[in-house]
Amino acid sequence: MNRKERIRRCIAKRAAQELRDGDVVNLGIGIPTLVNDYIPSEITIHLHTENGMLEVGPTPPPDQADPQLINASRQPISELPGASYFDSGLSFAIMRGGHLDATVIGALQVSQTGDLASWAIPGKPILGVGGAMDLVVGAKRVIVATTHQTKEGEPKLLPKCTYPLTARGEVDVLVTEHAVFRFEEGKMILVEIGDHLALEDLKSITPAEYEIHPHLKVVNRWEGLEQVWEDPVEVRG
Amino acid sequence: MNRKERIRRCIAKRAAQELRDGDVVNLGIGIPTLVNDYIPSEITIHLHTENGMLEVGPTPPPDQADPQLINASRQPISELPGASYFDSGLSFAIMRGGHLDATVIGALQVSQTGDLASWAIPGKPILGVGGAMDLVVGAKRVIVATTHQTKEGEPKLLPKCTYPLTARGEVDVLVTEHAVFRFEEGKMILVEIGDHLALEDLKSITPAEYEIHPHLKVVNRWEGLEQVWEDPVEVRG
Amino acid sequence: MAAIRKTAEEAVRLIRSGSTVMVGGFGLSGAPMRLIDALERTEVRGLTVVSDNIERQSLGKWVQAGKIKRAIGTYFTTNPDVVEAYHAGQIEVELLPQGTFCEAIRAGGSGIPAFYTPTAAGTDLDKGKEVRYFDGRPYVLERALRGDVSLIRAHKADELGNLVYYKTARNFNPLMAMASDCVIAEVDEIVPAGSLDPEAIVTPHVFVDILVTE
Amino acid sequence: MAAIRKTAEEAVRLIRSGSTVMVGGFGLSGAPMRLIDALERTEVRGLTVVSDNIERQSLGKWVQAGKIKRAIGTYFTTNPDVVEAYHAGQIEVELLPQGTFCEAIRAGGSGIPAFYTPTAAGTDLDKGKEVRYFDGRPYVLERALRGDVSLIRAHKADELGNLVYYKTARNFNPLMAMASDCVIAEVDEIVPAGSLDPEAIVTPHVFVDILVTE
Repeated sequence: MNRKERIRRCIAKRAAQELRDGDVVNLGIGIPTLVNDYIPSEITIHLHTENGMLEVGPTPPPDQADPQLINASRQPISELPGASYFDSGLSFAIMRGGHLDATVIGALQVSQTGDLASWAIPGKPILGVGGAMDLVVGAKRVIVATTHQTKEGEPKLLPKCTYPLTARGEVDVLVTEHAVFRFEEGKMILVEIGDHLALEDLKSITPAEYEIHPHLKVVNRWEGLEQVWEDPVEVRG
Repeated sequence: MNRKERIRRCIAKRAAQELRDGDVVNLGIGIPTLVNDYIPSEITIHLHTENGMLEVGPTPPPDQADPQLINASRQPISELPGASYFDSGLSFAIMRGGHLDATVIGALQVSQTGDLASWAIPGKPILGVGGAMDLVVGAKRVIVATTHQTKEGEPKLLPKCTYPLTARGEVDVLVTEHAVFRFEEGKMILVEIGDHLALEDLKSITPAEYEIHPHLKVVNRWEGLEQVWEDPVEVRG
Repeated sequence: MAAIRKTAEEAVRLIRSGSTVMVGGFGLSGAPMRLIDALERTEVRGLTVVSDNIERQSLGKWVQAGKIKRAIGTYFTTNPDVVEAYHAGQIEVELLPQGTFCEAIRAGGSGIPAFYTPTAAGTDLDKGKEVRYFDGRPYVLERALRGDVSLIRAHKADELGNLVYYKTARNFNPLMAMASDCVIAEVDEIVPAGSLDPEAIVTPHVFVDILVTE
Repeated sequence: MAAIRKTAEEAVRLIRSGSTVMVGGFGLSGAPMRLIDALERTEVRGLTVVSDNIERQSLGKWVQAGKIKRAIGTYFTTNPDVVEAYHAGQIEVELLPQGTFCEAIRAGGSGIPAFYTPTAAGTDLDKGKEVRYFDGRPYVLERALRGDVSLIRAHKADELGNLVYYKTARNFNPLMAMASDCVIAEVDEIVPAGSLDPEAIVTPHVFVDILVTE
């Protein structure tokens, strides 16, 4: 597992802990897809995919993959007992109508007021919005799972998004490799920080303004995952 | 068969001739329900009922009636091969979305511009509108099947409806025991008259203004049904 | 959340006086009779009922028991008690064309707050509503309907709460399953997860909170 | 009208240059490949295509053949040919959020000319659209989508044209079956009327005009 993959898995593992027993959940493309590997064993979640299925099962072995049975990331999936199929109209009625307990979704940028930008970068030839807007506007809890910075080391957590928005003020929880933030009444609150970096280090890579929760947790974010660096400075790069 | 029933069947039989092979049709309550008994044997029609079924079959024998399998008139029905069940939402999408080839529906009043009043009488304790408005607004052809006058001998075919409307300008064909009218470009046109009454007799019981089609048909409306009167004067009573 | 099982009596205890309750069924076909009877035996009052009709033998019992403050539906004429209670000022009535009624419930369950429909434009039922022209034709703006609780009837449920229906008893039930905060489904039978055909499930379990059998 | 049978070649002859064509499928799952290929071999041009996406191996062939004037969908980024044709001014693109796309098609098939949705309010995709507040929250007015012809893919049809689908290949197909003047369904198999479970039919035959198999 390379460093990038370890970071992705660290984020996915922590995001999985935000889910609750019995939740019906839609996992977005990218890091959120990995969340399924880290669902705590004591809870059951029910996976929805927006192309029209509930009770999505694990990725099948390649020789059992059915090109007609795929998830929204277009990867082969399997069906669990109690699975159901429905058209995309009912699927988005589930999403937009507030019937999903949670969604875990990626981000390009998140603002301190809970705005999310996840579908377009100005100047890049992006011709797609997909289902993200409906997911974020409809799910009861929106859990963003993203690296703290871009590949180029640019900040993603900003006072205001500069990229086109997916939705305004809908983010409830934001999980990165360094920290966990909650959004309450328009405010961004740091509730957990990795013990691999100091509060000032976090501040220096987080232009968004946030409060620090009085019961801030300091945790080893890499427990169960191979440690990927010693020096928090490397984190910033 | 009493006189009233013979008149109802005369109307139903003529309305049935307006249907075309392959039509998907919804039959309203009352006289329209009888239309099913007079479908010409050379054509097949597909019956829809708005409480959620296509390919409605004939009334079952009483000992096979299933109280959960009913039509919109709440009468027991049966299912034909190729029947399907759906929720009321899809059923009304079929109706309002223009997917029914025709509906046959009753009337309290019809105006010369094709307005229909069929659900309420001022001053009477009517607390129901049901599915008629959606049927009439959505079906490709609206065939009204009604007695020419009320039980009390009041005219039903009027310059303007005085009862609350079901829909404006949606009637395509109007079948009574005396005549058949078509509505084209806002005009009411007499296309067929029974040979049991004269044009003046019809005029005298029809306050609506109508044109007479250049190829007006004069027909025996009672063929195959027992003749119910000799004197057209009785018709008016 | 997978659905949980309760008795009819336990289930209706979730309904508070003053709630909006959606009730499935067209006539007696597809009406959740056990739940209707169980609620009749409670002290709940002042309900807003969203139901196509109010048959004497089913929801009419709530009228008799003075539980209904307001009724939203399409056809109440079949029950003289409702007509009488309306004229006596005991029940408010809101009549919608049946297609609008369906669409408003589906919208309520689908996150759509309002929609335009051609139905009722130019009739008495567009009174007080916005009428707007699209492509030269008039349409009425209708608002979504939602309930606090839906009482529905299905044929079979699996353990998770997936539902299939029986013939024309399906009617409004799948729509009402989408449109309330709490959905209570009365079913004939509960079968193990995996025993219903995944292609034939009409109501996925995400919509269903409580299952009631005998 | 019960559906009639045609070959793919006969069926696509109904499509005229300049038409609006809805095409089912999410990626390659549920895409009507035989119909797509048959249309590629015609001289038809100037199409408006309503499709969630335009995969290189399916509708992308129409892009290559210069048949598409305008594309309405949700996610075209997966095909660089579309992105290139867009930037070269060869194809107009209208992007909708996927839920809005679905709802607009369903509305088009259901006689609903327009509806409000919370999705995209306050984003770039509400530009030029009416935004209206209901109960203090902003919603975007979206218009229905309709096609001249829908090309859809189902699993089995009965002789009348009733359709059932296969797993996630269902996706947009049942919606598009409602929303065009002419609906052409490519199916794996046609079975006698009465051999599909009436409770499991997803698309009643009233929506289907033409069936295409091998």
